Amino acid sequence: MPGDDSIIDIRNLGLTFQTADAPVCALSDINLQIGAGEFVSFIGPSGCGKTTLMRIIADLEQPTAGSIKVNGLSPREARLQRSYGYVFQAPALYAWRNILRNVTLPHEIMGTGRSEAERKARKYLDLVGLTGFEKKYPWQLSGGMQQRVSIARALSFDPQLLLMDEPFGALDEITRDRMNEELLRIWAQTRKTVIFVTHSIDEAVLLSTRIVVMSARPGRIIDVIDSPLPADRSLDTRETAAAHELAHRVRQGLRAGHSYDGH
Amino acid sequence: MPGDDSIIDIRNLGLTFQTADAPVCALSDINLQIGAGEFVSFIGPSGCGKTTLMRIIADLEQPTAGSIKVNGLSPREARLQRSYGYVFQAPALYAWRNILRNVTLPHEIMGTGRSEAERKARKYLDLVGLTGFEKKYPWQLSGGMQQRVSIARALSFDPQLLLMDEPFGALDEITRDRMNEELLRIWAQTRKTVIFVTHSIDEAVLLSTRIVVMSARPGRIIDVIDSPLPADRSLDTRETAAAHELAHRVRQGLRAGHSYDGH
Amino acid sequence: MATKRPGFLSPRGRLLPVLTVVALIIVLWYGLAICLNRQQVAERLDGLGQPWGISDLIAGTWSMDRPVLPAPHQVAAEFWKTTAEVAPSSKRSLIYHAGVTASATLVGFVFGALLGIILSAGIVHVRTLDRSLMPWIIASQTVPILAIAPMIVVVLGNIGITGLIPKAIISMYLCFFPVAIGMVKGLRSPDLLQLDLMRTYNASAWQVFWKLRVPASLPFLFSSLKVAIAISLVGTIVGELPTGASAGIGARLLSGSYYGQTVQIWSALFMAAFLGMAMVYAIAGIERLALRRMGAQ
Amino acid sequence: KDALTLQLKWVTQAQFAGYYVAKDKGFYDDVGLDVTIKAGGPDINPSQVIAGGGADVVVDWMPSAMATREKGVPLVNIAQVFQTSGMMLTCRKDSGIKTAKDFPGRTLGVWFGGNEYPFLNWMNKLGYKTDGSAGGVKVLKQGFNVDPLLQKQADCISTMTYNEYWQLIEAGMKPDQLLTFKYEDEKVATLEDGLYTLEGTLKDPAMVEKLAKFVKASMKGWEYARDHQDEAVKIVLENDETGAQTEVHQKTMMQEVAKLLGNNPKGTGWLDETAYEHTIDTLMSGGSDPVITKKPENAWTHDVIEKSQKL
Amino acid sequence: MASPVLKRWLLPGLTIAILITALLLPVGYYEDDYAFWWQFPLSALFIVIGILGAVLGAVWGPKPGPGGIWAFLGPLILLLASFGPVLLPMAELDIHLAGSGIWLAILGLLLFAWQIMQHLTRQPRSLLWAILVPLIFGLCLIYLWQAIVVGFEVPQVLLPSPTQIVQAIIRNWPVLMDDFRQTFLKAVIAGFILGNALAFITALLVDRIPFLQRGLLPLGNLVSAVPIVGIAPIMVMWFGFGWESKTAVIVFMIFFPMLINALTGLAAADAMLKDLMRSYGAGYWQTLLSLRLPVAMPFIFNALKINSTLALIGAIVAEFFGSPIAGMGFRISVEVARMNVDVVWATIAIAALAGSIFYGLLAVLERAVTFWHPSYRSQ
Ligand SMILES: Nc1ncnc2c1ncn2[C@@H]1O[C@H](COP(=O)(O)OP(=O)(O)OP(=O)(O)O)[C@@H](O)[C@H]1O
Ligand SMILES: Nc1ncnc2c1ncn2[C@@H]1O[C@H](COP(=O)(O)OP(=O)(O)OP(=O)(O)O)[C@@H](O)[C@H]1O
Ligand SMILES: Cc1ncc(C[n+]2csc(CCO)c2C)c(N)n1
Ligand SMILES: [Mg+2]
Ligand SMILES: [Mg+2]
Repeated sequence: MPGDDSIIDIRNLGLTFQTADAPVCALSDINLQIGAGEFVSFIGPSGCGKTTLMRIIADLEQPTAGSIKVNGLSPREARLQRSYGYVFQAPALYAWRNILRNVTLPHEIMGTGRSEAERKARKYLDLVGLTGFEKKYPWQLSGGMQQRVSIARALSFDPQLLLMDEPFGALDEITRDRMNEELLRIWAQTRKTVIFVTHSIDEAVLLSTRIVVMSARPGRIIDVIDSPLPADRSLDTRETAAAHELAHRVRQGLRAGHSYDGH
Repeated sequence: MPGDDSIIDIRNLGLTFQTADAPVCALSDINLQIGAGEFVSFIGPSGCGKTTLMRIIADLEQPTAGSIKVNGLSPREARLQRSYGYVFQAPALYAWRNILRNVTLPHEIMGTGRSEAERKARKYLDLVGLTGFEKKYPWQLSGGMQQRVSIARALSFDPQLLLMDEPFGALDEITRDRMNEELLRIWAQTRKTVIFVTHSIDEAVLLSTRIVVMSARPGRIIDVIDSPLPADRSLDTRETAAAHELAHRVRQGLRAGHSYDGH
Repeated sequence: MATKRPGFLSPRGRLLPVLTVVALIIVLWYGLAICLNRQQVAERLDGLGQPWGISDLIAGTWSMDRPVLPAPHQVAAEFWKTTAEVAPSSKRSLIYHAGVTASATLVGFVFGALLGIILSAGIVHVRTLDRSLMPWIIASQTVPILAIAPMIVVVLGNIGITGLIPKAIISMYLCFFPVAIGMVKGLRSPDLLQLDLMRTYNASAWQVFWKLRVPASLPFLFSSLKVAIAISLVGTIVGELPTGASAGIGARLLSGSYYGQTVQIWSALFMAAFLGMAMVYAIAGIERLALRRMGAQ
Repeated sequence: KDALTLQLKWVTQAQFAGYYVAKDKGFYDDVGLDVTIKAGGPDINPSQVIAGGGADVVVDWMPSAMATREKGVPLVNIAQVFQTSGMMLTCRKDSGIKTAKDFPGRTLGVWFGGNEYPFLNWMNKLGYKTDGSAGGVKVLKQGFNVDPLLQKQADCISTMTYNEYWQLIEAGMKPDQLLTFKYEDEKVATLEDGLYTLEGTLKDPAMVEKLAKFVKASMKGWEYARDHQDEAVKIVLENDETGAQTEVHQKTMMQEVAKLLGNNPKGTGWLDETAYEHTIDTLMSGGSDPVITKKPENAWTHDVIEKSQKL
Repeated sequence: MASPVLKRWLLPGLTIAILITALLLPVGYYEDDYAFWWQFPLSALFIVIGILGAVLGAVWGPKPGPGGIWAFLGPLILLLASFGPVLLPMAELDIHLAGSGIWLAILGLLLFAWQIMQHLTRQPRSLLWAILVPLIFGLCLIYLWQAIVVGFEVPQVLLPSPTQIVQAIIRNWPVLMDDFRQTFLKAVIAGFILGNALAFITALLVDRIPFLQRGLLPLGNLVSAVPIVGIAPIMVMWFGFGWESKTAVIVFMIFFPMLINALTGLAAADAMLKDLMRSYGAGYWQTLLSLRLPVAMPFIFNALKINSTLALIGAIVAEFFGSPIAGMGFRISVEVARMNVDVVWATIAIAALAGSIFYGLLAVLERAVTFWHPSYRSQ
């Protein structure tokens, strides 16, 4: 477990949305440290604040309580250093750019040369299985394909911190497995810090070094589970006993988290 | 297997999209009959044409080849008889209506009395675990919550034919299980015809009376599997041997379908 | 998100409906001409002291020198006479006057559109400007331009600026407004997620502007440009009124009106209308090109 | 050559023939002047132009010039081109109006924009209210043309002897269908087209010299126009940038305008002091709302025209 | 990028430096010699107050905090300081070229005002600040106008000063109100309602009937390009001199903006939302009411706002072409010719005020109706 070298350091964090009727307490009393090179998955009931927490980390939302440091800096400063690659829960593609140019967008902004940008974009589009669709526009793609474009876009510019909000939710099992493998490979190669939201316990187990289980309303962390699985993994790792046991523990936590909100 | 009483009768159906560069052949040579009261799941790689097929059934897209009959009528006529309840892949909520009024929308259109509409809306909102959010606006909800609103909306007005495009994709496992149970219960009670797209093999196995496996580019049906599982099911049905075997067969089909598009 | 244009500009199968509507309008017009001119013709016929019938009346209403409403063929004849039968460089040619008006309109439009875009960019980016400037932009448009048009012409004339510039300034004053308002809306139209994406890249305001706000605002831009160029033309013509006897469609309207030359007024009006339509279509054409390049649905 | 700018009160038409003739026939060149003639229009107020420095000399009517003078723009009349007024009120006979006594309750079209003063004085003299109250006359702000009369929207409208009256005739009305009230006859006439400049300009002897040259050439132009009307009309038409004026109309206008030049024994353009006094009296007798409240001082001078006659 | 410290102090520093420099420079020419601030101690005192204010503002201003006393104190000090240059011309100085001190002081005060506006903009949203910020901005414009007109002795007939305009408003209040009733309450309101309603109904028809869409719209473009100055005389000819002809002109003028915007709006609904309606087998009117109208609302309000200003201009302009002897357009054209330019501007000021309030009401309504639109949500 990370000590001082933690890349993300969240203390007593809370966020309450002011809405027209009653305020919504989305997050409450969150404490978490994430070390460099970790792969942390968040799992929890729908509406428990996973997206909100990610948004706070990426400086897209301001906490109303507590503090957060990214790399020792405020999220804002980290954002100014272009540390984040964010895959949103929805694809967020630009309707007036074709697929290729959607992926080269971050490169344009960060000033990568055009040919280099295109090379990388093509490489990652191929990785997500979308070669041949470079010239299409977003509305000509299926939901899963759009989400894959968004993944290629986030991976392609090699950010220090990868924030992925249910990136594989709209994919079929096989494609998803393939994506999981690629992500494992990329992570193994680069040891980027990845923060990952998923609803699939198997996926969380397969990918993570740590799994954070959350409960709903107000969103709280109810369990943080260190993965006992070896660093070197493949899809088959899921079938090991250790993995099964881990999955069981996550499921228990999830169930506990659910029981919070009286359903 | 249904004979003449089939509620949906698809013959040699095909659809090719004309795009600025090359035409995209989304569906090719689809043949399928679906009987009244069946629960048919479609499963297949991302981009294989599942959404497109659903859209054709609901008269939102016109096939370029073949024919389709719904209840012996054209999809258009069936639509005008208000036979469809469609849950889109994305939530498709109206930003200017609060949650409750998003759910009462179909009732307003079909002329249900106001109090009756609200009663139903509240009932189904409760069913999807969103009591207390009636007065919120769509952008104040998490992705999964929005999708649940959309599900409540489709269920609440009791359509003859339920078309659901990855309705539970954005939900966590527990919520998803609960939704699955509810859907099973509703289906057992009403014996509605349900057409269902999912990426989860387990989900398809649990819910369906028939599973259609598709392959990508061009989208084809490569396998239609009748479920041997009993009509009376619960979540535990997934753990039976029959279910495991069925899941295995679907997985095989899916894998075969994937191998079509040279990845 | 990108708004779909109504398909009315597509050339496909437009001729028949247009001709039908035009035919309808012409029939109505002849009828209206009878109604409006009837009284004067009847008086004149009475004055002649001979018995007259309905056909005399109708013929009379369609051939008056100074009708209340000239008949279409009279306008067409005048239009033909002043466009085809005189050299385009002659002062009696409507084409010459249209040219004078068009040049001032275009200059005013270009500067007005630029001003509108710059103002909207400022308003969207500088919050203080949004709060402080916006109400005054609106107030500026409630100043009746014709009231200050002579003052502008006079004041500028005093410092030696005459001819095209004063007119262009008036037209600019009128047309920057729809562009500014439309573009403020347009530049603010990207949804939150798209803006958030840019934020995660730490894109500069400049980059967000060019890569997100501007493309997202193009549908708004073009619809306001179409309104703006029509208004710009009106502005120029208004600017031509106080300068009185100079050239341009406005001067033509004025003198026609002053001497009761109804037929001349109507043909000048038609010229103005054709000019305006040509300009609106030019913008619609550019819009189509631009939106196609952006892969619109 | 010395440059000089003249601002007209209205659009290019035979009303201003003298200046165009002088320019075209080279009379201005002869006296060493380079004159720019700026046409006016409905919203060009010559006094405002001269106050802003946009012209050296303007053609204006005395009521508005004197009103402007009270507003602090020190206009001075240096020549009075039209000796008599051409303004009248023209009524339809079929409206039933026979004399001025029939006006109450009628709708009368009036030009505003500085041209309404003589009318208001007249009504004041007759004791008719113009503010729309009962027992008074109903006043319309008459626009550019004679349509209100043609379409019976008004019972009477303002016309000029040289212009609108003939437009009515051209529009098909017969003279015997019309009844005219000349302001001259009603004794409420005021002086019309005259040349005005700023007091400050006259303090400079060199400028006075220049103006004298200008007046000389202009009067020569007027006399030429009076004597060669067809040629003058042609010149006017050539100078009309709108290309909308018709020859027929301008010829009639030229004829009528020539009459207004009068034949003052002291020469064309000489301001007659009694006519001036009469105008001022009329303007000051405006009842509750006189055009000017105090007698103007030094509002005219004969210096320039005298000098011009000595050149 | 500039360091934050530089960024923080640049503007305040500049302001203070300019104001102090201004104090050392001559303020005008008096009896053949330069005059300086210290010869006018009262004016100088006000400027010194301004400098102190700018210093205080530099220290307190940027500090966050709801309201903050600086939000109230700042405008107050600004108001006081602005008296400095205003008092000077009363001493019958010749300012316009010699008064570099006065012009520099005005520049400094404007910069100071900008900072106060910036500070107020950062305050939490409330009606007070929403009004105060544009108010200060407007006062600055008016102040500058006054300074230039007085300082450069611009003749009243070209451009009266704001104080003269205010005097004219007070002097002519009853007349101006009559004009307002005639033009705004009769012609503008009627024309605005009628024109927008007609255009909207036409948009519905055109949207509904493809034949019209193809037949009428190209002609709509044609008609829209007809200038009002051509239409106005004709309308006066047809509808008489009263307000009815003005209403007709307004209808004509605002028709096109509403038509185009309404059509764009009606076509703007998201494809998936339209599909949802289709899947319910919703009829035309149901889709219209539940989906297309709400989506069209931002566009419709866009047109309404543009039209609110066009309507006023249209009515005023139309009155130039014939009117009874009341009305704002009548007043303007008549008083221009009478060289009562102050009355002209008084009328313009009233027109601008009425138009702005009209627009403001529409904006408030828009916010209430289209609260869900991202352009409001983001703030
Ligand atoms: N802009 C907002 N205004 C008000 N409430 C909000 C807003 N955004 C989110 N919320 C509320 O905050 C809570 C957490 O939302 P969040 O999107 O973080 O959930 P999540 O864990 O990502 O859920 P899911 O798995 O469904 O995406 C929800 O109850 C939601 O209603
Ligand atoms: N409007 C369109 N124009 C052109 N091509 C389209 C269009 N809509 C879909 N397609 C293409 O049709 C194919 C099938 O798309 P569809 O949305 O039906 O896939 P899907 O099976 O629903 O995939 P997913 O599971 O990712 O949602 C894809 O290759 C897509 O690119
Ligand atoms: C709007 C308008 N105002 C005044 C007149 C009156 N008028 C007739 S001739 C002439 C020129 C001056 O000598 C003038 C002012 C008009 N016809 N139209
Ligand atoms: Mg989420
Ligand atoms: Mg799909």
